[in-house]
Amino acid sequence: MKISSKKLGDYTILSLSGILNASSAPQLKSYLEETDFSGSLIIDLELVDFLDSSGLGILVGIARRKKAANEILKLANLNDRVKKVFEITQAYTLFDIYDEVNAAAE
Amino acid sequence: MKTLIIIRENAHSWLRDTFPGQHPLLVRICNKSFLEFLFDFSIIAGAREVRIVSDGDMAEIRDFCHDGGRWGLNISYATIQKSDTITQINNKNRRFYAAERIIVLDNLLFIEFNKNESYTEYLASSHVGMLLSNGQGSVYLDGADQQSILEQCGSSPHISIPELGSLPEYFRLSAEILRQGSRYILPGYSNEDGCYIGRNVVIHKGVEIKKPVIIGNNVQIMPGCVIGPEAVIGSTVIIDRESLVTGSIVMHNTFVGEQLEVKNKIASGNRLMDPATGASLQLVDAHLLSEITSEGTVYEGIVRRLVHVLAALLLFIAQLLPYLFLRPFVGEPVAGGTGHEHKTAQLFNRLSLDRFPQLFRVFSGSLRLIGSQPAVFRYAETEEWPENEMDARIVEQFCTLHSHPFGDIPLLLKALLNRKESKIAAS
Amino acid sequence: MTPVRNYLIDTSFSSLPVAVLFLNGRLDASNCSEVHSVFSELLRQSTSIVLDCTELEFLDSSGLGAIVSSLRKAIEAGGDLRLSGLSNNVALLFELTKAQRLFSIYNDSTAAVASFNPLKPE
Amino acid sequence: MKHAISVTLNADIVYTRIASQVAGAAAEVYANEVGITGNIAEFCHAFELSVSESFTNSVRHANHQADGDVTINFFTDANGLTAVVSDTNPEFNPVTPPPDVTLYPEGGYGLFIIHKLMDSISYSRKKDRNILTMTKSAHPPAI
Repeated sequence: MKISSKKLGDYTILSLSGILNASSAPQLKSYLEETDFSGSLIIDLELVDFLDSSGLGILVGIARRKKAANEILKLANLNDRVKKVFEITQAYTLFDIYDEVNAAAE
Repeated sequence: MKTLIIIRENAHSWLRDTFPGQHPLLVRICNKSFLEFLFDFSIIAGAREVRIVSDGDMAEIRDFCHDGGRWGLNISYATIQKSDTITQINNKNRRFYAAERIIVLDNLLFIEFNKNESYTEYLASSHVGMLLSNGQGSVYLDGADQQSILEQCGSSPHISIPELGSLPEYFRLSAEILRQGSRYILPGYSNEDGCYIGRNVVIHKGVEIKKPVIIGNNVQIMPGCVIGPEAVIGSTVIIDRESLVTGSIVMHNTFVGEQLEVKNKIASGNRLMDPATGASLQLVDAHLLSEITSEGTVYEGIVRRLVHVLAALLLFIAQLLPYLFLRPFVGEPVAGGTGHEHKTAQLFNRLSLDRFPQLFRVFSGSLRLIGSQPAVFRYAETEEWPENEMDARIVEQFCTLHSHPFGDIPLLLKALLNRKESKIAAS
Repeated sequence: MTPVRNYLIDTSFSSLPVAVLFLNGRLDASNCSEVHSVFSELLRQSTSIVLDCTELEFLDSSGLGAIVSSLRKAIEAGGDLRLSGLSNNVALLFELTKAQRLFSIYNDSTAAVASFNPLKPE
Repeated sequence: MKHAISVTLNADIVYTRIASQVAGAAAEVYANEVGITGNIAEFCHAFELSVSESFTNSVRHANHQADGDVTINFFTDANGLTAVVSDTNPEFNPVTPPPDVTLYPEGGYGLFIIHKLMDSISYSRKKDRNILTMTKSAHPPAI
């Protein structure tokens, strides 16, 4: 899994691509611990074509920290397979989910 | 032109109470779900792309609609938060909006429209913003404000949101939709105005159909019934002999008994509701009103066969000796034997020994032990009252639809008992 | 819990005694036989009977059958059985089975009893 | 898909991808061969994700077992396509309460996802192996 981040206005855009499953989840976990993501964050999942419960768990962890710090978190570009995981677990209720990154950054 | 349908999870709780276990938008009115009427409006307005967004669970909606191919629509889904404003919803669905004019149906169950009028210009040329609202649901236009080349078109087509927040209002709207059937796309074949009949509908002789009437699929209307005017009969429904259904709604999977009068009521499964008084009665008497459970699954077929073979085995053991003992005394089972043999033949039949040879066919699986024709024992024999073949068929229809594998055992005992009391001529 | 609480002979309204029978709770297949026995015994004292159903919460077709057969007995004895205080739910069953056509039904028992009074114009 | 397919992998999280890919491929072959009702992509995804979750679950509970293995068998019958995931771990309880998302849980989704995506699940224990059997039917009963 490839991870990159950039700034867009006062948002940080964290872009993930590839497989986010139990095998690649630790890689994202350590990346998040090493990097400072305070402030408003948008996670772009456009290039994520497979998400499992471990990947979901990490995203929910981010949501919890953002909520605790009263900071904004948005997800963007979820394809149907990724959306399905959020829906069947009801995790969608924890996230603001956008079609596109720039609409999220408005 | 596209349509965005916003479903608020906590809305329409009155519908959840009245028709539990169903998503409010999938509840039917005039035999068609609310959502499908919204799809019809969208199609008539020229919007083939539809997105359904909800702040609640959409599994049921997704399973019902899939990608919308069934209606020639392209349906996508998205989730929103309970607190989202219209602008936030717009932002979250930006790719769907994509500089198009969007008809937003927010928290709506039904829109009154007329399929013979044209809505495309009217909706395209109206300005962005609220078009209609009744305080609960609303229709508004969003997305690109088309500097339309068309001026504001002449008269606006008929479009309104009915009051729909209680059972009486549901009941009144249902009757109104049926009365104005030509404005909507009502399901069923309609060879004449005000009459819509579904597939696989059997209307027996002596039945009177008074328009306007709509009947769903897989429906049996037994002889002597009067249906209508203003009757909505759902799918998989049986209306038994000489019953009257007028100004009423019989929801799907409902059995209405014999010589009854359903007038200005709603019958759903074994529940009878009076929209006028709000009264609701859960009937325990299956012969009056009951729910028709759907056909058994593969699993039930296998279990049923097992139950039948086991019961046949027990019967075989119980009847073996009496059969061997009495059989020689009973000539060919000729009806009306005289004197001594007659009495033995009668005893022979009353113990159902005449059916003994057929048990082997149950073991081989070629014949059911009990069921509708053909079977060793017919469901009709579990009741005393059937006089003719028609009565027998009704009992069997009712039993088949309501039967489950283990239910066959008490029915078998009843059949054996009836034959013992020889209430039924030794047929 | 017997479906029939008690009954009283009310003679204040009219010359002939009118019996008021109170039904309460559930009247179904399990206890409708009690109505038969109480009713036939009551019939010996008065053939004008009012069945007060204000406290009747649930009725099934066996219960309804018991009430209809009581009506038949009352008529055979030259009297009548009138109902009062039917709740909306119970009325649903009467309407469904068209049984409401067999009875004159009043809102409360006083009206029902009064209806037996030959002096009062119908 | 006439014959059963069998895959045996070391209980190592790195192989999760292989387990899910095999499941996805098996589902795709079956779906096209039998012609399922509903969306094929959704059917394959359901299988891919469920087997992946089950495999991950087995690896997680293998913890210190050096030579632990996870075997996945696929076969088809009247009920649809079935995957049987078995491992050498100690017994586990396949029925888990649904995660309460309001608590922002980071775990406990795996088995719940399987319950949601598959039409039937059964757990058994044979010769000290956990056997998790998951079936998705080709023609789920319509509403």
